[in-house]
Amino acid sequence: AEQQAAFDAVVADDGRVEPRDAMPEAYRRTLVRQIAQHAHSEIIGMQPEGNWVTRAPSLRRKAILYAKVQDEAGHGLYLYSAAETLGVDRADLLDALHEGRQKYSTIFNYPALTWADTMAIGWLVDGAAIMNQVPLSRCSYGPYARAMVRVCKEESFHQRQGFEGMTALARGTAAQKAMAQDALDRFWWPSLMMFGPPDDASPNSARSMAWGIKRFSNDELRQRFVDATVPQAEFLGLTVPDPDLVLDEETGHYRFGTPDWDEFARVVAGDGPCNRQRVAFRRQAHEDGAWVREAAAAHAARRAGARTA
Amino acid sequence: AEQQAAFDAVVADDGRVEPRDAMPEAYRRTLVRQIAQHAHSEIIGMQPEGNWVTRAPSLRRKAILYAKVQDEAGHGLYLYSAAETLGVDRADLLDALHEGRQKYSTIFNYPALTWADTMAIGWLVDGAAIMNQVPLSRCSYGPYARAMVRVCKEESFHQRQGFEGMTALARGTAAQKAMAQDALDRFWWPSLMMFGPPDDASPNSARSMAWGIKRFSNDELRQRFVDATVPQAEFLGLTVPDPDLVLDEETGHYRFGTPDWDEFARVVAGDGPCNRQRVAFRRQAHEDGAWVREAAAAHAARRAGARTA
Amino acid sequence: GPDVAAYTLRLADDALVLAQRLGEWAARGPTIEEDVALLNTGLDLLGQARTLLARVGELDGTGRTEDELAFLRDERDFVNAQVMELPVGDFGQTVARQLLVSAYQVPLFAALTASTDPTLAAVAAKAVKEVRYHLDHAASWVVRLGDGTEESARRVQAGLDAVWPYAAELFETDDVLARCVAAGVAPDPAPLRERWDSTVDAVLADARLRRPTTTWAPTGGRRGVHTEHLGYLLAEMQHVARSHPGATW
Amino acid sequence: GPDVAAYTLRLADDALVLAQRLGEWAARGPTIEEDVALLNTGLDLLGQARTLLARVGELDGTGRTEDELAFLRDERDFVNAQVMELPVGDFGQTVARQLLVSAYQVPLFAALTASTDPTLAAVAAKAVKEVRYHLDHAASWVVRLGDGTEESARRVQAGLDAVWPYAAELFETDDVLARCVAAGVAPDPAPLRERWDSTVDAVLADARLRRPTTTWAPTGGRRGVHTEHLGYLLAEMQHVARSHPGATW
Repeated sequence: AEQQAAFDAVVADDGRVEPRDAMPEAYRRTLVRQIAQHAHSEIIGMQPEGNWVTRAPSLRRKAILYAKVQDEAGHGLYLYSAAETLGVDRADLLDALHEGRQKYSTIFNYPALTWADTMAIGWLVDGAAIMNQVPLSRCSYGPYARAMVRVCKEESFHQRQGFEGMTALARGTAAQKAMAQDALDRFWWPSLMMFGPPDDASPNSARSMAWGIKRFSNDELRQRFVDATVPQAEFLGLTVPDPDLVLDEETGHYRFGTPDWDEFARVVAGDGPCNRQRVAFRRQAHEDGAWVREAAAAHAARRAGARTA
Repeated sequence: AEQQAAFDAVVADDGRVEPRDAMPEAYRRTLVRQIAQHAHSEIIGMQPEGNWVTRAPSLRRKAILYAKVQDEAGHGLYLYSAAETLGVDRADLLDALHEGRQKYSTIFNYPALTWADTMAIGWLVDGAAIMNQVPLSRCSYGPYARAMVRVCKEESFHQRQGFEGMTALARGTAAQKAMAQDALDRFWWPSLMMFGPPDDASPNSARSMAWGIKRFSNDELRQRFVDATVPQAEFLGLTVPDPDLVLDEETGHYRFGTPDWDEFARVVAGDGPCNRQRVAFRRQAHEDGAWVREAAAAHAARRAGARTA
Repeated sequence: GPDVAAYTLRLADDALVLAQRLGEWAARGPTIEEDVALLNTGLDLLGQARTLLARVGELDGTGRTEDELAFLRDERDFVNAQVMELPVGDFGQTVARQLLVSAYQVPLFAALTASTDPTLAAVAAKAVKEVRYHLDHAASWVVRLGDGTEESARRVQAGLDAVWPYAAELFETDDVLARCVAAGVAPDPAPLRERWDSTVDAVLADARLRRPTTTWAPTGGRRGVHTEHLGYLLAEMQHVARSHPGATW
Repeated sequence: GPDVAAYTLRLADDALVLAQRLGEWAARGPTIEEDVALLNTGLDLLGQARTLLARVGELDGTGRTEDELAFLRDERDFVNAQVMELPVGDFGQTVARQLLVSAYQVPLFAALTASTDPTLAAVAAKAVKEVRYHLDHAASWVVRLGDGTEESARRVQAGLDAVWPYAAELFETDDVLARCVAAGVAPDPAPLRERWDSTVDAVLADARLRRPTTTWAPTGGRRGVHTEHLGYLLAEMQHVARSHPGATW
């Protein structure tokens, strides 16, 4: 009870809970699940873009994409480390990913079919991720908050590069412009779904907000994203694929249509276009790498033995 | 002795030795080696061209190449069957190929790097093969002679298609013409080497000629090939890469330079550009297919058992 | 009209993309007989694709040649069903996919022989014999592998499981197809699906294989939305042609 | 002059083609740390390639951009050493190749810092630190795998055996190189080869691996004669760029 009171005080004070601090088990479990899901999203998110590293149409874009995918691997590393401060093991988290016991962001279950998709991912998906994550850099769990600071900085760089790449397409040939519009058409709604279900269908949100893990509701963040992104689409001369989209002059916010929450539910449940492919690819990489990890462990053990002998 | 006399009489008469006829063991062994090498050449020869089936630049050419590679598999089948009439087993011959105990034509150890190479292979390599093989359709061993009739008919079709494809390139854009010349530059000398070493360095030729397996010497066939092919190159507006090439007005034959027989020896010995790749690819395909062959055998045995039960 | 062109393009792209996949088997078959058979299947499909593509260029008013349609369209312009573009996988997956595709093409082409479009009817008259052979061949292998060794049963079941969800797309309908059905250009997919079910079920029973129960039914190919595999296939297929604009081969 | 352009293009193509191969590892590494490391190596090489290609376009008088050189040249125009284009194979083969290449690049770039060509000297000054890291990283893995488990020793030895023959080409000389050496543009390959031998031998000894004894030394890359693998690599790399002539990205 004393520990609970200390925890409550830190959270109420907007302070930081650190790994050695006492914390409620439910808080710890929620954080593990959320940080792991976040880490998995970075790792799985490498696939749709990694898919284009070898096909990027200019060397400058290739280098930027290369670096972005590398950053995502790096983010995965920070985030798994942050999760490990909560007493779990990266290998176990990866097993949970491979066995479907833990999730990753639904957005990565949509295919990156064209170069424009890759740019749209930078613009929209990283844009949405930043909306979600900037508040997390003030979250109540210290290691997660600190990881978020670095992740957000890099992702905001990625988002700008994605937008810049979309700009090149939108200002390009007719085929490039069509490719850009097509990417927006396919990635717009899935991007809105990245903020999660509507507030009235998000039962755990209130508790996460009380714990200082979540700072804004799903619908608040979604509104921010729309407000920030629609003018960017207009700047690009692209059409947001939502006939209900309209600027409410009074509030200054955009009103917009309802995402297809049935589709969202299907993708969360595993039936998106690429769920099976993403997990199978990840498992294959993990299995293909097993002999390497075993060798590294055997070698380290042998050298350690030699040093102590 | 009586058997030997009967065999000698058939050969002297230009008759056909059939599988049930008595034949000298050395004759049988020579035929097995030669027919197996010929079959292996068909099978290995599928690789440099099969390599271009998925990349052919027009659908018509793709269909022609597809059919050609299919014909080569068919030729392999006839030839392994012809070898099997001599009391050997296809599986053993393939093992000998995979283990490097039997050879295939050196020409397939050169890479097909461009579309023009594929056309040059049709024109030059099938052209040289026909020169070698037409006399074999009159060879003393019946099954081999009959297989050759069909093989030669199809190869002469392939040769015409290759020449036609080279013509399209030679009449095409500057890049296509350069590609055609480059292919001729790289495939000319290896094609001349397909007829084997010079007569004075070909110790087994005399015996094969006495046995009615070989009808013309290596140098005779090489001369025929040069005489037939140089005018074709001229028709294409391409330059044969031999500064010593000259038409001898008296004899009507072309005089030409000496192939690099050291290179030939290296390629025969296994050190050509693609020897390792060709055999490794073939072995991999064979190993990858082992479970399929085992399943077919197991299934056939089970169904046979069910029928007799 | 445009509907017939759109429908013909679907058939053409189905054949072209699967022919391209089968071409990857060149010189890699488990036996030389299978080298012949796989290439033969691919060559038949390529022949179908060529006639159909040439017809599309006439029907849609663009005058595009078979080569312009094959080599100069971008990924989002291809309208093959996704099942055609899936990687070849091992021999088990290859014959499993071929079973599912050929078991669809046999009743499809049989019905198309009565199409009100003369080109489709003519292509179908020739193709129906070809795809019957493909079906027999694929079915015989699925049975041999399913009822072969433990390893082969495991592999062909895995191949079947991997490609199965994509078969549903073959029987989807949309406005273009509905209008083609109404005009007697194309057959109604519902009875095709029944024929397909009974053909496939009989083969799976003979092969002692399990019919997958997944309800996941990925789709999009007819609208040009594909798997990430198609882009690589097109890169390989189109590279030489794209590298020499305007060239004749 | 043309010799410096030709020599610079060799270095550029070496870096570009190997960077392309390393990019195939994206999201496929045995650990996330290795995802980072493999991409890092590839990114360094890509950076070297870009500076060098841009310089080639100036030196050879064609004014071609880095992208024109990367995306619009045909296979026979690429002058990378063949070792760069070999398939990635498994992780063992990837680190074995990287060891052989980086052990060559470390003394090469160290020497090139003194090149009379200012661009080469500047690229080398930056690259020498990068390739030292690549060498350390590859060597540490070759040792861990060679002196790891039975399986890892077998695999890395097989990978080493597969790539080893292609290393000889890195130390070949020809007229272009001889003139560049004479002009102080490029270092003499003979002492590089000695450095390479001692570096590699030390790593192999530490890894308990066998130094391959083959005398087969395939060659041709510097004349644009490659293995059959390069064509597929270029098809994938160039397809989008070739599909949109004149586009800016």
